[in-house]
Amino acid sequence: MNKTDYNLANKKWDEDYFLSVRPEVLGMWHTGREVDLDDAVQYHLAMPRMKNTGRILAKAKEEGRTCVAFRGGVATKEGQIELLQFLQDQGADLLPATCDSYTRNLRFSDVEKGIEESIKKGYSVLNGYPGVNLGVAGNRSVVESVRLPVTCKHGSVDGRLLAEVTFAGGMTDFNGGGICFNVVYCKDVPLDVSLKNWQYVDRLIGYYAERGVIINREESGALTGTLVPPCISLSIGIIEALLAAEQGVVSMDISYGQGGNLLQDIAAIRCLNVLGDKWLKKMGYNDMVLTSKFDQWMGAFPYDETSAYGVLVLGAATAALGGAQQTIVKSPQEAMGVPTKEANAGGIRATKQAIGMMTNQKLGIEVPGIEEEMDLITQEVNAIINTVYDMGEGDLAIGVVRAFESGVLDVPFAPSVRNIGLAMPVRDDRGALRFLDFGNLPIPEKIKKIHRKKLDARAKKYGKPVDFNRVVEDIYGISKGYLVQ
Amino acid sequence: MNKTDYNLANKKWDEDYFLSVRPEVLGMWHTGREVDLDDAVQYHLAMPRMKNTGRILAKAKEEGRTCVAFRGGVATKEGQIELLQFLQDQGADLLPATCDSYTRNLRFSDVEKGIEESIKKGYSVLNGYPGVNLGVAGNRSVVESVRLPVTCKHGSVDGRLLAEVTFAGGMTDFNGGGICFNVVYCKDVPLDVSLKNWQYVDRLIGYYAERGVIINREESGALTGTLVPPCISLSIGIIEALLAAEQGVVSMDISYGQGGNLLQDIAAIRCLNVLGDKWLKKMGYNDMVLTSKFDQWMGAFPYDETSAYGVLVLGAATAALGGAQQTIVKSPQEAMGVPTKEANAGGIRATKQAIGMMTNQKLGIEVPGIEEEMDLITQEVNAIINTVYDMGEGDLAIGVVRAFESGVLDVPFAPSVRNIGLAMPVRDDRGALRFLDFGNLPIPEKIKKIHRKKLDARAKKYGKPVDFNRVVEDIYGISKGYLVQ
Amino acid sequence: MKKNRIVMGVIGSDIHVVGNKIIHYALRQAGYQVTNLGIFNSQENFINAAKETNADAILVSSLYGHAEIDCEGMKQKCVEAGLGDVLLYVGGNLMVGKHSDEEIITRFKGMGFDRVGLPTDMPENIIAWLEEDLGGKSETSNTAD
Amino acid sequence: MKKNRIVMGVIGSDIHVVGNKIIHYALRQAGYQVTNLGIFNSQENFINAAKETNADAILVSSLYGHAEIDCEGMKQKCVEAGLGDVLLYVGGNLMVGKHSDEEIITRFKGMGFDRVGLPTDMPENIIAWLEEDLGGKSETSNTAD
Ligand code: B12
Ligand code: B12
Repeated sequence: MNKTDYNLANKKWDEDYFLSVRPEVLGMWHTGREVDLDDAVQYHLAMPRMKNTGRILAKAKEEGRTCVAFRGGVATKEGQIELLQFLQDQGADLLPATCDSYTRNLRFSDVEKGIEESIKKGYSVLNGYPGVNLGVAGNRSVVESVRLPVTCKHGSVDGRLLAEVTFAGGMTDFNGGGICFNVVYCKDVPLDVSLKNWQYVDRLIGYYAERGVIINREESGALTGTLVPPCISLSIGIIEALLAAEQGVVSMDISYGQGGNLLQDIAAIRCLNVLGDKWLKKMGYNDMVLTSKFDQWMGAFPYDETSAYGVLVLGAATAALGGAQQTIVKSPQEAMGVPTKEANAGGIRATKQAIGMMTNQKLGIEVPGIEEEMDLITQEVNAIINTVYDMGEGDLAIGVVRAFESGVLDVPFAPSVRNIGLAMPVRDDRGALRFLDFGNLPIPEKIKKIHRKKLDARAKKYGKPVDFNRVVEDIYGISKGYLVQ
Repeated sequence: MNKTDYNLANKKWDEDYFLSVRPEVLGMWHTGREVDLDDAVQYHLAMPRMKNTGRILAKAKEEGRTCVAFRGGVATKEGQIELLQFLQDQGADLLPATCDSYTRNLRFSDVEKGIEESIKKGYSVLNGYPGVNLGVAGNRSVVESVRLPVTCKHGSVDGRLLAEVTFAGGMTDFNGGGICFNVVYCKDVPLDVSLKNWQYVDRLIGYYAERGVIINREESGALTGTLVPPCISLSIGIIEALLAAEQGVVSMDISYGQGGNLLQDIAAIRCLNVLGDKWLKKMGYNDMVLTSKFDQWMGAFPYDETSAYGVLVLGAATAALGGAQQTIVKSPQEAMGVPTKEANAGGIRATKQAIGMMTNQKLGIEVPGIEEEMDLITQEVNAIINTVYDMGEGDLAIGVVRAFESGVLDVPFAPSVRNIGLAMPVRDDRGALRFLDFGNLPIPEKIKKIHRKKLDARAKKYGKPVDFNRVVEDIYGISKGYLVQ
Repeated sequence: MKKNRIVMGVIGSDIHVVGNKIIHYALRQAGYQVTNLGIFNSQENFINAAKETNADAILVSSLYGHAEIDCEGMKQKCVEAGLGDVLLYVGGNLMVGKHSDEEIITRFKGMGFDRVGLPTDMPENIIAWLEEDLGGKSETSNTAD
Repeated sequence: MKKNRIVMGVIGSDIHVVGNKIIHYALRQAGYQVTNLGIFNSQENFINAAKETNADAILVSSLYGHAEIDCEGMKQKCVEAGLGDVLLYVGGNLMVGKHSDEEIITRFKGMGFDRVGLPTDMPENIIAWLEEDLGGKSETSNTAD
């Protein structure tokens, strides 16, 4: 939304206003003209009831099951179909169409060249799926080729056209958010711009919802994937859910990425549902079905494929023990480059095995270590979200903009200059993620003390001062075969 | 020991008696004549101090570290050296020489043919390492080719000559036991025969110990590897430790095989050390350093290699979380056949990764579920061992013979007709191993009730009666991707 | 008379008995009359038991990797003993190391076995083979054996 | 004057910045004067910054898989801008999919890069390369930059 008179506020867009903005969005590339909302609604209503991400996740929540999903996208329709059919057969529960970087950056004519070249060369020169350029019909032919629902994954700060085209194309899930896809995927985009873009996407989903079509919003709480402590992921995830709920989104999953400490990770997964539901209710959003997603380790992976299985199987087990509704699988080739479909299949099968063995063994608050972590996370997240509301004088969207300016929201290792970058994470003696520096995060003093105590324990146990050198070590740790040393 | 006037009793053999039996043992195959105990003691004393399994395990216990070991043996010296050097480089902490089935059955002339044919054909036609036939010098050249200590693994009910030759050959660890290697590896050998054979082995180790040479005894508590509940493994392991201690063994590890339920497995690992130490002390054996070993899932594996990683990585994580001093790695090719050395390396590297990430996160009695399981295991094991002592009127060895006759000791799925085979295990609602039928195990009634309650919970949860059909399902479960269904 | 008499067991110095016990249980449930020799059997054990019980099929298990050696010439011995018409099955982990399914099946069919079972073969499908090869589904009975 | 002026950054539409931050930290600790352009840089950004700061080396990072496209012709542009003598390094996950290390290194050396870093290359060894190529170890200082 480049020029608009609508000022940022956390308030549901009038349908009229929303419809008045659409033509500009649909005009960004010629495939936008193919989108007809009435037809799209009818198309979705005619799809099999359970070929819907939101419904599958809601059912998983009911049954205590963990669905297996992955990332993957290639430049051609045929290639994507082949990939998805193959991995559907390998046991995936949810399918992706992960978009390429040009699509993310709205460089649709470059995409066009990429598609042509990919067809000519016989392999994908794009690093993902060109969701916009394939148009409504193209997306539908992908969606129709498989039994399972398809999620549009990307990292675009402006996913408006992508949402329009892929929803009309039959996809039932869209990932990202105005916060996570700004600070993690941009260099210098103002927060209000990205938040407005996502209000559009959320309002579009709300429009479908009002007509009986559930499109799920998948938030990306793993963020930079690099030592992100639970309170950061959860605060942002819950805020994105609150913002989405306001625009009428009724199905959403928020997420957290494997940190490596089992009890902390389980606590974080448990808090996704518990805290998220609490905040939605507190703010009066009673219609949203909130589910939880757990990303297998998103940071640097070991280069060796079998060691990589070590990492991702632990992630799978954690997801099941914590009762996440979904886990996003890494492949054994994560450290090397975009995985082959066989490598993705390996990740899926190993994950299915671990989930199958762990799903009846859920752990929760009855474990003292998990209870303690849940308590810490709850206090931290509440402190952060309350401060954000305060800064916005009750308006959450405005609060977010101000919170990033001041560092009340702060994502470690984010590339954006809009992110203050003062908070610095590091592992404690058991490998749990704490803060070396809290920056301006509004964490209560008594909790800061607990973090410091745990870092002292690390310093004592390993005989090395806990300073920035430990942060560097921790960034590499898992890729070298350890959590904390 | 086929003919002897020495009646079975749990009493340390006089050195004279021991030495008088030796010639018969050494005469079983010509390489026995190469064994010279004085020379062997000198050879061991000259070896690097830490090239010793017992010392490495004792250090691991002190440091809270989990060593990685595996199984592997081929028909030729050169082949074995290549295997061990390769896997030493891949990160193993302890090395094996797993013997072939002919060696186990004392068919040394068949072994001779097997070695010749293996050399001729260029691949191993024996399913293991011919420890006896290679002689003292042969074993020494294997031991000297590597940096790490070597364990002689086998499944022989009469490992006396094998022990003599491999100890003189420089190996510092010997696995098995008079109970575990009888009922699991024989069809019809009387318990007193196998117990006497192992008294010989233990007395030989004691002889070395008296001269300052530590040879470790590694018990095989995973037994049939198929749904063996902790109380069976632990009772037998602790009894074998008590019997070994009597003959002068000062370093021993007892073991338990992954069952699949995380909390039960951790509880079992914890109990290995805690209960084992308690019984040794109680019976007045204060010199033994007891360590714990955790076998990765010993039952049927998934055929698919990546799913197999799922199973073995969970095993690795469990070993580290439970604080076992050693884990025995499975390979991703377990279900197919004897693994290639690359497959073994894969298992080792994935295991190292998982241990590296979990080693600082140990869980124990502070977790209520673990405490409850430890309590159950403790009561069950104490009941069994006390009954065995009672049956032997204070003599443990005699107690063991009578306990097997009556089913007070009973190993599920054992092939031996000397094992009564009435106790039948099955999983509960969380996949923990319980008894469908206790047979004649002397388990207190109040504990039997707890088992039954947990099986009722399974029946209710899955809507299927818990009967022998569930046992069959559970045998296949992990190989098909689940623990309990 | 229905063809439902089975002799089964594990051959050689092999102690793997779990599959043996499970197949035994399933066959019994499916109404077969089973003579289970357990572990540690020679070819002669199987042949003698088959003669004594007038068996319709012999089921040989081998898991430990020595099946090729242990089963060599077994079909011929059966023929010599007048058991040429008795079905001869083998199954388990038949070869040392990783081999393709086809390779294993071809090898053992070549040795005269009518059916070759792999670790992925469930009792149900072994029974289905028997029913196919012995002609007609046998009545289910829990009292047999 | 010691050769220790570095221009570094991530090229193209790539947002992977962790390696960039870590290398920056290590270079600074090792006494280099670093101009870090962050993410989203064109070839021109690097060249202009190198001219302005009179840089001794340019370190280009690319992780997201488009390095071949993004780096095409960069060496030539450097030469044209009179920076033919400035060291030119590239590193990261340089190609889409799984390729052998040699293949990647050969490909990018062929494009005129003096050193090609892989994800397994640690900051220490990048610094070792710089010291070798720039001649002589630079003094350690924490105040530089
Ligand atoms: C459990 C097990 C053990 C237990 C056995 C306990 C017992 N009492 O049975 C223990 C731990 C004691 C053990 C010991 C050994 N084992 Co073991 N073991 C296994 C394991 C993990 C599972 C076997 C099992 O119980 N499967 C479940 C049952 C239900 O299935 P099954 O036996 O395969 O039977 C099914 C099919 O094969 C088929 N089938 C079987 N028989 C028949 C017959 C017919 C006619 C037909 C049609 C079908 C059929 O149908 C059955 C039902 O579905 C396998 C590997 C695997 N599969 O995962 C290794 C395995 C069989 N063992 C192996 C080896 C080498 C050994 C040892 C020699 C070495 C050692 N570790 O010490 C010793 C054996 C010593 C000896 N003299 O035999 C190897 C064999 C190698 C090979 N063939 O190339 C395997 C494959 C493991 C490996 N990859 O190395 N083992
Ligand atoms: C963390 C991560 C992310 C984070 C990035 C957070 C951030 N702010 O940086 C998030 C989750 C946001 C992310 C997003 C994406 N990622 Co990413 N990511 C990774 C991951 C897991 C680790 C990267 C990392 O931080 N490593 C740790 C740092 C310290 O090491 P490094 O960056 O490699 O740098 C070292 C070396 O490479 C070398 N080096 C680096 N630069 C230079 C320069 C010179 C001159 C020299 C000599 C050496 C050198 O030295 C450094 C220090 O040791 C890698 C896979 C892996 N390696 O395990 C994938 C990976 C790089 N990502 C990948 C992809 C495809 C993406 C996405 C396009 C797709 C997606 N998942 O949405 C988006 C990117 C969108 C975009 N426009 O760029 C691919 C790249 C594919 C390829 N090259 O073929 C990888 C390889 C994963 C994979 N297998 O698919 N990613």
